[in-house]
Amino acid sequence: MPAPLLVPALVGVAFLVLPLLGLLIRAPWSDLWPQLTQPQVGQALRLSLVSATLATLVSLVLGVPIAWVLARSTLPGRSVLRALVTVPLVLPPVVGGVALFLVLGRQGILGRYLYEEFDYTIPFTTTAVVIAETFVAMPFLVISVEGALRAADARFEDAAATLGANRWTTFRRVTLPLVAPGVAAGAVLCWARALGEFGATITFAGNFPGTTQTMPLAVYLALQSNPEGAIVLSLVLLFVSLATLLLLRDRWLGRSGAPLA
Amino acid sequence: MPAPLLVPALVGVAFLVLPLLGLLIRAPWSDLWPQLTQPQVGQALRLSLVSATLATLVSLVLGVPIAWVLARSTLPGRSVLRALVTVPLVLPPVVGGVALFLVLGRQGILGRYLYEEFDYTIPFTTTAVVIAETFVAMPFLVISVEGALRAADARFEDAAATLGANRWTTFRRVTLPLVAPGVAAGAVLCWARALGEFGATITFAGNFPGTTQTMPLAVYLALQSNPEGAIVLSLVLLFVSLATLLLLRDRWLGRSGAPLA
Amino acid sequence: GGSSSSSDAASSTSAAASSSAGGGDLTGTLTVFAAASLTDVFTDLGDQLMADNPELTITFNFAGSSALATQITQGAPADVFASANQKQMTVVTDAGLDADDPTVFTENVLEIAVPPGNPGGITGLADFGDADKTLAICAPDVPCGAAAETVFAAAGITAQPDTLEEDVRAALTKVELGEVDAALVYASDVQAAGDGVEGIEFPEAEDAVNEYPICTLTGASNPEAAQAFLDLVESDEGQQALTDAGFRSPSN
Amino acid sequence: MSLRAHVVVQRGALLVDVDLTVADGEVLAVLGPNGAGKSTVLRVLAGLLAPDGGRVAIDVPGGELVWDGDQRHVPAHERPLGMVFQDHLLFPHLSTTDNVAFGLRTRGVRKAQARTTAAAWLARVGLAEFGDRRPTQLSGGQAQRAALARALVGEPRLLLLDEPLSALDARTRLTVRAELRRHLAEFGGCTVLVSHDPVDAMALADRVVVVEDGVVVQEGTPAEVARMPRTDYVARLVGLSLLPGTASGTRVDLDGGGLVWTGEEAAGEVFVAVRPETVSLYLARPDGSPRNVWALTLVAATPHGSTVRCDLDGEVPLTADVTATAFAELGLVPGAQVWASVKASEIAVYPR
Amino acid sequence: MSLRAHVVVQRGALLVDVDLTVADGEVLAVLGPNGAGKSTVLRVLAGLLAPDGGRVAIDVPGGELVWDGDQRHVPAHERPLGMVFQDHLLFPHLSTTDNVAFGLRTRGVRKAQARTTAAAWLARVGLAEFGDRRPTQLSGGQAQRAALARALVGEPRLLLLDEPLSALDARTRLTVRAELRRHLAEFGGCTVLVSHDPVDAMALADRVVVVEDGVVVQEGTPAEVARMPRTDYVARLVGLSLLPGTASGTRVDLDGGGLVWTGEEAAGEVFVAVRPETVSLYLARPDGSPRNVWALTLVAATPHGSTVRCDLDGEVPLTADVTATAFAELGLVPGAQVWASVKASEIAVYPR
Ligand SMILES: Nc1ncnc2c1ncn2[C@@H]1O[C@H](COP(=O)(O)OP(=O)(O)OP(=O)(O)O)[C@@H](O)[C@H]1O
Ligand SMILES: Nc1ncnc2c1ncn2[C@@H]1O[C@H](COP(=O)(O)OP(=O)(O)OP(=O)(O)O)[C@@H](O)[C@H]1O
Ligand SMILES: [Mg+2]
Ligand SMILES: [Mg+2]
Repeated sequence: MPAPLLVPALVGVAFLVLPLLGLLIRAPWSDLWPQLTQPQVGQALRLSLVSATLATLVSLVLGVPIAWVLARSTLPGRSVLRALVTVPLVLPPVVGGVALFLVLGRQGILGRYLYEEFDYTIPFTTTAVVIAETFVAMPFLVISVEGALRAADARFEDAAATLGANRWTTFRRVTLPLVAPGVAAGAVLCWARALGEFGATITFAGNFPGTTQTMPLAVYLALQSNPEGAIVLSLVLLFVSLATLLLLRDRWLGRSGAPLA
Repeated sequence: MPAPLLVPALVGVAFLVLPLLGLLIRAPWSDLWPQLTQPQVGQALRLSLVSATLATLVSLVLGVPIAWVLARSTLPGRSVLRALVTVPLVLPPVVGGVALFLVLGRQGILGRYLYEEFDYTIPFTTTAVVIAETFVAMPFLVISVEGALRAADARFEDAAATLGANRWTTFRRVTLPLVAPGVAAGAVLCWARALGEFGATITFAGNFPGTTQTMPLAVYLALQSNPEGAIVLSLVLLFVSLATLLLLRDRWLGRSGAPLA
Repeated sequence: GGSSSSSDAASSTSAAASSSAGGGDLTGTLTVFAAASLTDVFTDLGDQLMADNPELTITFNFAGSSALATQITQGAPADVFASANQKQMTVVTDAGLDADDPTVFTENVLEIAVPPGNPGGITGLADFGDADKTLAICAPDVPCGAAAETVFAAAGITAQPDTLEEDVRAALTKVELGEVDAALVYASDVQAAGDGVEGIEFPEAEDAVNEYPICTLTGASNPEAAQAFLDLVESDEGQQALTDAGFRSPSN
Repeated sequence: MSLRAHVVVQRGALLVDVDLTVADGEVLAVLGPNGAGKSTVLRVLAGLLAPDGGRVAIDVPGGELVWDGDQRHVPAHERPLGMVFQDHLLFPHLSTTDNVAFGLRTRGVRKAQARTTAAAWLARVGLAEFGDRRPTQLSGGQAQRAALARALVGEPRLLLLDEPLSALDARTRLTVRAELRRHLAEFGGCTVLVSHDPVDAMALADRVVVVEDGVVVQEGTPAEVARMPRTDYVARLVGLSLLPGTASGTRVDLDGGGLVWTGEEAAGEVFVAVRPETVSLYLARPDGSPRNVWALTLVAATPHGSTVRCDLDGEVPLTADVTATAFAELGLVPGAQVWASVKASEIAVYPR
Repeated sequence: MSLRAHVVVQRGALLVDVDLTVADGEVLAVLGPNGAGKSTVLRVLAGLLAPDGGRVAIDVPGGELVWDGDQRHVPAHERPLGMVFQDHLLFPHLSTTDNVAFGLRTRGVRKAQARTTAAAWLARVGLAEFGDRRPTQLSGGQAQRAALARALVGEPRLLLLDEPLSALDARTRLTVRAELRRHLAEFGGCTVLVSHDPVDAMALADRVVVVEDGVVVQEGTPAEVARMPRTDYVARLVGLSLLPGTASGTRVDLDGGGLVWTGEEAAGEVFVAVRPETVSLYLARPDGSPRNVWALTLVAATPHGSTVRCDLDGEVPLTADVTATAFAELGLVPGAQVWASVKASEIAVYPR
């Protein structure tokens, strides 16, 4: 293995892993069990996983088509569209939460109608958590899937067209499977970003145990009074999400475009 | 263009763009000029751009090799390695900042030596900002580049080997150009994430105008005292970063693996 | 622990008296929006009120006061708002969302927090003018920073901080980790940090007392329970709990 | 269904401008050198490349359906096509069977049924046991056969084949060619076949179009083209030497100098075609009946089964096939001077 | 440098076990049906696939250098190779010139110099004007020629060519083949050439190895292989009909029944080889000198230049080439009964 790759890779891994080691050494392990058995922690963990997963699913449904439009269509405004899609990446999440209020809040552009017609308000519900996470995390999916689509060989799509597949069938049965590793990578990024989402969620959805308090919010609160407990909580979040990723590993690594030998 | 793609794409774009519209409508434009001319804002903006760019460069240097090791090597522990690399994705950023202290702080595992031997401390310096941003943003780069590498056709690397290129040359002259769209996408994600970084930065680097106060920190503080001003500040950050991305557009979209027609 | 904690015998007797005030007939759901620094005290008080009123459910929404103020002005379903400063309460009252005038239910004063053993050898406020020391104070935009500016002005010290923290908690974390020699924080935070930090009181703190206002809101769905919670907080029992957590009773 | 196409398309520096008609049930072979524009024309017919001009239309009951031209461009997937690409393009994420079944599935055939039909087609091209493999696990020739099966399985009305047999080994080529011929004979649609192998073209095509530099240079039945090539490329392809000249009676004065006597009479500008096996070589000037005797130089000699192909240069550039034994006896080496003779009756002459 | 390789590798269900030696300056052709393992062997020789067993070694001054085996595996980039892949694999992100220059650059040649050399090689394969194009903008045949230039430019010691000419048109094939032959003649290294085209193999190779199902079934000079094929595949390839049988004197009893008289005497298990052009067809049993007369059925007839190739079945399965005129006169259709005769002196016989 070439040293110019191996050495930076080792340095990089050390850089990413050592802080975790520091946390592990420092964590008050004796607190672990009491923390874990607190009902609020279980609730927050469950809510985090469920809402991050829902946000990822919504992002896949809405984001993969956006990526396809950016990579494959010939619309004139594509570069502006791409720039707009990256907006939530750069917006500070708290401001993102405020922006969501302006659209979906009770006085928001759209939220007003919901409230007046159906007496329904989105903020401060679990739905709001999913929306806030989706808003913040979806661009990660869009950008990485677009990259994968651009790198993929479009001639296979020609072949599908000659076999009678319209663009939708081609997308579903050829393009998507071909870029599966890219979509998987994008989904992982999106899920992780949603799982760690804090600013937009606490602003737009509030911090109600059981309905909107996700793990990062719980960690934030714990930091106020019990910093060591907060570390334990974040390690719990960490291990659960790593376990999930490791379990899914075989799936998202399934296909590689490379031949076997 | 197929409706099953176009409709979700439109919904998705609306979802991402409407909140921005809300902000634009709501922003107190008359405040814009006074805000912009505040010296602190210029400072914070410059620091944000410089440190996010440096963090992206460091991430490229360290992260692309990690992605390569994950995608191409046959090391036994790769799946664990991949899981470890995703740690900073899920760790709440504030906890990430604490973790950085544990390693690089004055009392940290490594930082202690720096302090005792050279009387140098990393926290509260611009270096600390870059480190915090790199820690949080690098995994985005690694995961998306790994996805791109997996989707790329490894047979071109065989061809390079038969032409006398060792693995390093092959990487530099064949693999990297082939996955350029994926690396570009990863770098954009990394840069945007670094630009928006808040929690780890304020924890590990602190907040001092001119040396460690980046735009997200300035926005957050402004939110406490002057929410409308905060919106203006985040729009400034937004436009500057969008302008940067649009200017770079031609570069990161340069090559497409697809034939021209 | 923090040296500011004090317990006076009078409040503990009145705590027993007020516990019967609830009467156990409150029902429904009560939603309390409270500053994050009140998490532990309010959670305990809430548990107590729920124990007295089995039909009552209390949900808390703890966050930064400014986030809470934004949420309330955006129509959040809140019955009670307890802010960590007057400024964010003003945001709510300016919007006309307060059902009755806010009252100050507790106060907080600044204290110097140093790592255990005081490795930086901090003795008093004057050390904040020493550029060689690593020091954290709050940013002027947040209440503790405004208070810090006031005390430094009063003491005639030009502060030489290394970082302007976005909240007290962030400053305290750095003290706990030994990364700064001292930070200017609230007494209640020193108390909450337990053995992690040591507190040093200083006289100029009285120049910048931070007041916590509380009020019920116009949109309250459960005004009776809201009032009961307010009463509990202002009762001797509530005040004792706050005092135990390092706050102090309003001076007027 | 018959196809009438006038394809005009700019491709880099090359302007392709080709007229094609393929009748119902007809197989048209498109021959031409590398880079002539053959694949480009197929891409236009398939609807994968919008032409810059011209018109592509097919006959349907009750009239004509325009695919390209008149402001229309029917996309590829709405054209009832089967296509074999030059680099096969099997989907890497599907098994061989699923690759072949793909076209049936897009046209609504049930999964089980589609896979059964696909398996039958795989058997026909000799890949019965390879159905579960991924394309990356096939050899080059196996992949090409799978691509052929994939194009044929949907019973397309228009079949576009871009060198469908180039990677096949000699034996398989015979069976696959026979299979393809059987299929094409039954097949009611039109076929356009691009090939470099004249044998494929002759064996499979009803008509041949030769494209060079983007334009049609010759057209006719395989036999006509084989007998009377009109360009050097075609002559090479069918193994003749082509000499342009001017005829008067049985005498032809070649444009490059030199003189040829023919059996038939002709007049004006003509082509003279010489079959390599009719050329005899001698070390000394032969005396005898052949009136055509030329002194030439041996440029190259290539063994070729039991014969040796000799490239000759001089005033009448020729190719000669002589038996390996004869070649050995003559003891020729490149650069040697030889006498070549051809009977006038063996020489074809036809107007330019 | 000479190459000695014993390649053992499992590839899916196929066990490849092939012994090869290539002497200094020698060109070895590897022939074999699709899926025989030819590309697999080349990948092992290139160092791209680690073999499961065997040994690959080359001679160097003062001894032998082991590339595979004895616990060693020298990676591809340390082997002085040039390789043309079956699907060319030009780098899509580089211009044609830069593709060709790539091997020089990796070996430390300066950029300007490398591009000059590359341009010269592109000119030699007829791509002088295409240097600035991307590979996706080349036609199939142009891409293959660029791949060939890329493999040759580095002056490799071992040249591995996997069907380097399959996409070339007839004319280009001649010139590129001639260019390749010229290069190989000057070239001191070893060449292994995989091809389906017997003409390529015969024209370019000094020795031929025939691989079927992963094992070597015949080996020899092109002429030997062409004259005395040992398997059906080889016989087809060189255009002979191969009949195994048992000889006693000039009589051979075929394993499939039937009887053949030969000119030469032989004994024991033998192969009988019949050249298609020596077979004459009759509608009625002919009287005359040929002792070999069989009643057969016409299975298929393929036009083939000026002749028609007839596949015949019966106790002595044969292929016959008859002129198109004769074929037309006989009025044969598939299924017809015919009499075939061959002179005993035209029939080759050699031990199995
Ligand atoms: N995408 C493209 N952009 C520009 N020029 C192209 C493109 N594709 C092909 N060409 C050029 O157009 C010409 C015709 O190419 P085409 O592929 O049609 O040739 P072809 O007749 O199929 O040749 P071959 O027998 O080698 O496959 C060639 O000179 C080629 O270099
Ligand atoms: N990656 C692979 N995994 C498993 N089996 C494979 C793989 N690649 C090829 N094979 C199989 O190994 C056998 C030999 O393949 P190889 O490519 O060596 O054949 P070949 O002789 O080059 O054939 P062709 O003339 O068609 O190119 C084939 O049956 C093929 O299906
Ligand atoms: Mg072509
Ligand atoms: Mg092969």
